[in-house]
Amino acid sequence: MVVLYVILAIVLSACLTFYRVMKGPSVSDRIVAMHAIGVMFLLVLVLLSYFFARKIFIDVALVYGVFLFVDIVIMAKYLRKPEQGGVRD
Amino acid sequence: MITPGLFYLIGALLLLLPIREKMTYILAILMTTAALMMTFYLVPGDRVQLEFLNYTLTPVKVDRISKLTGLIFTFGGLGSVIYCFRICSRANLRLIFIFIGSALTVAFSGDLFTLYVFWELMTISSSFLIIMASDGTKKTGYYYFLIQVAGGLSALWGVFLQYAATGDLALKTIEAGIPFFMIAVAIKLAFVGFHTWLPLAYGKAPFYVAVVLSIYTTKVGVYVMSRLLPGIDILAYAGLFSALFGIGMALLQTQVRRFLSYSIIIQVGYMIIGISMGTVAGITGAMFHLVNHILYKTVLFMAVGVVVYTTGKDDFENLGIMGRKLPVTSIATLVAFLGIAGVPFFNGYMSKAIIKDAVNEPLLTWGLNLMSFGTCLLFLKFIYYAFLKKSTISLDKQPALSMQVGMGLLTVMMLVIGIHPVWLESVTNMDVAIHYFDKKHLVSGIQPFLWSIAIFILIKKYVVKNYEAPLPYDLYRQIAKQVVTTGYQLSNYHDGKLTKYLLWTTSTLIILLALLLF
Amino acid sequence: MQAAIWLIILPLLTAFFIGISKVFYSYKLLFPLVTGSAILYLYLLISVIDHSYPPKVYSVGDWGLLGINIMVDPFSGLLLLMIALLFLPVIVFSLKYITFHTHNYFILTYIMTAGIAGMVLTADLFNLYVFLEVSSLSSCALVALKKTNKAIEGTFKYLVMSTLGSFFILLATILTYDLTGTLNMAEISVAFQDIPFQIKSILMAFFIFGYAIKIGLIPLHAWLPDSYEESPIPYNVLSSGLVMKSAVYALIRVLYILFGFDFLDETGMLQIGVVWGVVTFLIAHLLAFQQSNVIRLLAYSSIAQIAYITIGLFVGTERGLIGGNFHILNHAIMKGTLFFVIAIFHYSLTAVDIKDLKGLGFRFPLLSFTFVVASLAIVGLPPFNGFISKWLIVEAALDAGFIYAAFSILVGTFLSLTYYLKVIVTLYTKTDKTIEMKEPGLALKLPTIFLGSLCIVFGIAPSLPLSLIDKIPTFLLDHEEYISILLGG
Amino acid sequence: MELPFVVVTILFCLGIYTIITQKNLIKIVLGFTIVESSLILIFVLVSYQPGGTAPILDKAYHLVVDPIPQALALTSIVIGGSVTAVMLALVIKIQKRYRTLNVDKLRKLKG
Amino acid sequence: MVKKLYKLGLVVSLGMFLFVLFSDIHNLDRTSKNYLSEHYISEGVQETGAINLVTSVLYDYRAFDTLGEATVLLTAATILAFLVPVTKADMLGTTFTIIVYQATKYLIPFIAVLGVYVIMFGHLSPGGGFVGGVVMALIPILLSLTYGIDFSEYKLTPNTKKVVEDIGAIGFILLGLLAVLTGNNFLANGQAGFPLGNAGELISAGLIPYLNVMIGIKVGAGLAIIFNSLMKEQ
Amino acid sequence: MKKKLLTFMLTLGLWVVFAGRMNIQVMMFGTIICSILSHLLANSVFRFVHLNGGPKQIVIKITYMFFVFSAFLYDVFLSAVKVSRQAFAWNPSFSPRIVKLKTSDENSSDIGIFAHFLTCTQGALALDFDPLHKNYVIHWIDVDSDAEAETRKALIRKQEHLVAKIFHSEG
Amino acid sequence: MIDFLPILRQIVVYVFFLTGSYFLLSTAVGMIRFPDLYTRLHASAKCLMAGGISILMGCIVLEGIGFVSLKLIILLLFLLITNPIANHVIACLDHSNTMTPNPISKNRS
Repeated sequence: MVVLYVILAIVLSACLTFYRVMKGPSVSDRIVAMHAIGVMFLLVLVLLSYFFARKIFIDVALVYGVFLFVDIVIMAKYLRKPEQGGVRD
Repeated sequence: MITPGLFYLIGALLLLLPIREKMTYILAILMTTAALMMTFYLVPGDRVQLEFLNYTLTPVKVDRISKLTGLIFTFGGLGSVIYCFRICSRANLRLIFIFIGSALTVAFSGDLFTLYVFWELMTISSSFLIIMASDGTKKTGYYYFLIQVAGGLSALWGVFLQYAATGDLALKTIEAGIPFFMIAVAIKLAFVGFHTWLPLAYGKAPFYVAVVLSIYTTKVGVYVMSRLLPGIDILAYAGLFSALFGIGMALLQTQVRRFLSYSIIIQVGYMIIGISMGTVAGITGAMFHLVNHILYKTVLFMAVGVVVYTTGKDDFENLGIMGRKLPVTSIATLVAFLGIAGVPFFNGYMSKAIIKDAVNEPLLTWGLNLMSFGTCLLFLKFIYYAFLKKSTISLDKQPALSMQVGMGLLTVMMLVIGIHPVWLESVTNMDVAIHYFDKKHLVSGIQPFLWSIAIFILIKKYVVKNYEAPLPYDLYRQIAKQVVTTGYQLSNYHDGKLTKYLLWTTSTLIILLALLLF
Repeated sequence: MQAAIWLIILPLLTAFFIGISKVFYSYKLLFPLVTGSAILYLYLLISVIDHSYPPKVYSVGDWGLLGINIMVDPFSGLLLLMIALLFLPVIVFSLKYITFHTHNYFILTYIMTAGIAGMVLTADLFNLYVFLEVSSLSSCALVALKKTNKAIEGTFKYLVMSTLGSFFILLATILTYDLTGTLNMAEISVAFQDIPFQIKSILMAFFIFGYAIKIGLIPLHAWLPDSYEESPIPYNVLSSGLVMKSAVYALIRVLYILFGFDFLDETGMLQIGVVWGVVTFLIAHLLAFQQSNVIRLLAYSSIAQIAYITIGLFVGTERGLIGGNFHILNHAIMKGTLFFVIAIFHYSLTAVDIKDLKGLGFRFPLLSFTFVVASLAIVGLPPFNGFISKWLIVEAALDAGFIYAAFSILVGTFLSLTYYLKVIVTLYTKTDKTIEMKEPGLALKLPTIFLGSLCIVFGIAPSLPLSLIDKIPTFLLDHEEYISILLGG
Repeated sequence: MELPFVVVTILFCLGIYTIITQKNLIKIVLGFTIVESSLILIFVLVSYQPGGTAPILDKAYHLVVDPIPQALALTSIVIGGSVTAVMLALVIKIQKRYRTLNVDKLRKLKG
Repeated sequence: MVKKLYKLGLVVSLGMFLFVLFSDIHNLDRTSKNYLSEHYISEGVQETGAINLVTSVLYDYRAFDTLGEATVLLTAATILAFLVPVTKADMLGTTFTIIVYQATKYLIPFIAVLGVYVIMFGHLSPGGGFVGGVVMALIPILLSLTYGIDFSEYKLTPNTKKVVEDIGAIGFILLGLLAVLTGNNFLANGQAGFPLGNAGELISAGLIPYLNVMIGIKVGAGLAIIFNSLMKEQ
Repeated sequence: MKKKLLTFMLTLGLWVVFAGRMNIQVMMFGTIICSILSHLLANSVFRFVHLNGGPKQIVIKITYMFFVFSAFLYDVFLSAVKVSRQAFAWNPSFSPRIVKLKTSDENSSDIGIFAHFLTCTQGALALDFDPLHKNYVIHWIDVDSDAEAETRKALIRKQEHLVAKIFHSEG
Repeated sequence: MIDFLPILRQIVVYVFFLTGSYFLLSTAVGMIRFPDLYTRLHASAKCLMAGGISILMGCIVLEGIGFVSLKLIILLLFLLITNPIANHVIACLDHSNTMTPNPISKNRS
């Protein structure tokens, strides 16, 4: 049951990281934190596949990883500071 | 066996064909004559039944009253169509055909459904006659249409109530929803209070339209009233009141056609009184009066039409041309005047006598006398302007031959009926058992006429004076204004704000949930 | 019954092929593809309508009750009849009328038709939602086709409102599945008999709310005139004729089949429906009188007519259902004619305001006559078709004891005359202005006159459509028979 | 089992509240996505069974969750996504034409 | 203020109704109602040949829904395609450095293979046409994001995407019509005699993989059109 | 052709790994799909990669890449430990600075790859790249003095040469 | 010897998981405690990466030799490629923003 504890640890760190998402003074901070959380949940997905003994979760993790990356790229492309014509935070 | 109205409707369809002008006249005369012949040979008691939706309808049902009405309608149709086919456009002729055809169908209808359908068809066709005539009549047509449809809808509601109460659509004395039928008939009859459309429509519309309308619109109302609402006492007094009101209003008019239209209100008063008696004699008198009234009022309208046609206006002053330049018209006018005044040996005398006989209440008898007297007085004014007063109006153009032929046809008919009134009875097998030309009737018939001449000479300057037409207070317009204002406010709520709309939506959801749950 | 599934596939296939032909053959293939498919579609429709009684079930994918079923019964037959009457005229009309984004217009029109056919035919609750979305999204797209400011704004309002409605329909659908464990309407209906009153009534409220938005009952109507105003007018024919009607269809299907007539009676939904209808058409008539834009006027009139239909369908008697269904058909025809005539005026001299129509009655005598006929029919004057259906509705309302509703319908008739007459009078007002105009060809006139003549034909011989409509109430008032057929097939 | 329903209810109402109170067009669209996601959550809740596993039967499982709501959820996700995309496109168009994102400025159509 | 309170009240009462509904549903004791899902779970693999029951529901039992859903997506793509202006205007955004370009370039084969895998193994693993299509759509999306719209539309012209989307939709219908050719109902799979194969193998489950492919390319092209159209707006 | 073959091998490998099984069906489909993919993608993916040299060199290169990769992993851990020490320290002392670093790499693939190395190791972070002057903008988290910065830079140069060898034929 | 191998594997797995958890936790702490964006990016880039690698390695060891491990390796490679890029993209965004001289923004912030 080591997997469960690891999952719990990761979830704990994700929760801690969420603080930065809530507080983050700038958009970039939030994006970084979100990305970190995303990666953590990706790892959780991988670990869950062992916890439930279902290998299909790894496929999910792969697709999720791709989406995570594209999300970050999209956010980075379009979130700018207000004075540069971006959307206000 | 078909209803004679079908001839007219088919005629209207045939007029759609691209045929030459002359063919049109032949067609028109052919169809109208055929309808007249058809009506003449109809046998009372015939009926046609038809399955429609899940009712059994009787679109054609002949009895004596309807035959009489049908005869005069077809005859008036013949006269008026001949009168106007030269001067109106093809489209208008078509509408006139539809109008006459539906009026005839109403006269022969044996159930409420057919009656309503063709009643509305009359409304539609006549409204379009008015609307399409010229730019000045748009508002009149609008008003006319709305009022007539209101009447029609009232009748429809009455029909529904009647159907719900009896489960039957047969045309018989109404048992349920009487007030609604009353309103419907009252609007058609131009009862006082519901009369606002009449002077407007007849005064503004082109003269040939007024001629056609004057034959059918109110008369169909009378016919339907005799069918559905006979013998309601209170209506007699209402009719009397309506007639007296008509006299008063007619005196104030400066336009001949408005004047004539108010006089229709007076004449309709006779018929209402006759029908309201509820006796056979009363109804028969009313129907005979309907016949006579159609004849002379149509002739009068036609005469005025000729004046309008030749001079362009229909002020009283313009009537002066009649006595000098238009001999046929003059004769016809004189005959019609004597008829409407109820002078013996002219047609109006006969029916007035019957109605007077049928009435047995002193108040109403006096009222009838007063009405006769008033009518004479009014038409003396007409005669005065037409023949006695000097005038300098000149003739623009000669009246068309067809107009004079149509007018002459009706005048001859008037003379025939006036001299030999029993003929009318024998044609329709309606025996009234009355001696027209005995002393009592002659005296009572001639009396108001003579009195009125005397009075007219006395108070001539008040009668022939040109009054300022009083500003009519129209309740319906006020109501309409209120409704439109409400609509405007409602429309202002739709100011394009999506948030508002969404709020309405959500509120509706909550209300719906609450209603369904509790 | 193989033809029934083709009713949905054929428009889709046509739409997709138009999409391909747009890229490779630009305009060459458009005309044969569109008209050929429309004619074929007409043939299919007629053959399906012909076999709509007794009802037949077609199982997509041969799964029986496990999968999705398609069912043709007289009620859907009526809607299919409407598609048959409207679709080919609209296509013929649009080929001449639409000059911009032609391909997109036809793609979306065909998809919309497929969606409507799907909604009409399906006997599966979720499938109904899917096809509802297909039809409403494509109709949104058609609204935006002109890309003017007003069009975009109207589309946005339409989309927001209709999506809000869809959410509630979806919510109710999910919960229905949760409660019954199936999506087949017949099985749901059987399973619903054990569900407590409270749950059922809340679900019903959601369904009604969702569909009422698409129908446009006041006060959920606000999107409707906005979306009509700037959309291509031939689309409005389909929109008022089919899109709104399919929502009515779905609502009635859901209420009468899923919940059953007894439940409607028990909750008082019938009363609510009738009162709602009365309020709707009275207000809609008042609003319509205020409009200066003919299309908006017609849109408000559509709302009012839909309210008549609602009353007819919620009266809850056989006659009421017949009247309501007949009015569904009639309204489609009449409103189609009116929109066509306005479209021709718009095509010839870009006239959409009432004051622009001045004097057109003398320029286009036949078209104006058609307009007059259709407007008198929609007002409900005899001897046109609108009168017959209103007669039936009023009679049914009176029979069932909704005296106020019956009386209000007559009042509404009067009110509707006020504004239609306004337009007609303007049409026949002479004007001195010389107007430059394009001559409308036969392709524009023919559909208009066809629909206009139907107004008269159905008024004089109402037994033609009524022979189909008479069979509808059997399957709605008593849903047992429908259920047994669906379960058995 | 009560708690998820409370969450879903709150989410749903939050979405509706966003839709009816916000003036910013984009926020309205966001409200729609919130409602959408709450509906998907309901799908998930409907299909959920305690102890069930995903309905991919590569070997025999004791308890499998209901696959139908999942399929339906997929369908409704796609539909919702399409609707959102169209809405956003319209918002962009509106922003370009009207130079504002305020709903109440969209008042060319009224009456 | 009153208005705001009113709105709040509306929403709260809606929430109350919803809560009442949910708690009612929850308190309802349901006894063996879900025969449909039980049947799917117990018989689905034999009947459709697909291990992934969601796929078997989506592409076999309720494939008709999928058709409608694909149509919705196509409609959305069509709308967005005609809503965009004729002149292309790239939405102002951060331009990336060469580092991102390189990484994107190397990711493309990976994403492509992943997408194909998800599509092709839709009946064996989680995923299927829709997810796979979305993954495939990421390729043009990434291209547009990093290299710009012009490059992306040079590589894959909108017309190409449109045609691919239409072909996907048509292919779906034609595959459904294959069953009609054999005399069965539309979209029939096992019943129409298509070989279901052994559950768990790549070539199994009759038509399902091919339907998956069709939906996959349709969704991919559709999403790419939608995304590019949204990006083109300015 | 070589590029296509390389892409084909790569994608086929990926496909097989994804499929999670090796049988005739998978291989057949994989061949079809991967040949299509490689046909479509090869030229755009490996545009700037020079592939000259025989199979032997390729084998050598792969081994080399493996070593670089292991070193890279080791570096990642090393720098992660450093950063995590900062994170858990009571009084974390930062001396961040932004430095420009000129690179000698011509190949854009090298530049891309090296940015990864920068970001993942040595407490550095590739902030930006100036394509005109071929300057990386680097952020360091704990550099106290200029001298240390210079030593760090020297270290980075070393790594840069390591990376540059991957895509060059010298091996 | 035969018993030793699974135990060794178990130990390796434990070690990997432990280090992974540690790094991930340090990422979270770093995220919270670090003063500015760039330092946080360091945490995100290095600690997260190390944590991810550790856990995935642990999983690979736990799985043993097979296709699933290959899949995990590919996932690992993917993370290795994308994570630095993601960080770089964010940093680049912020860097180019701050480099543009804009006194008004400074006053505002």
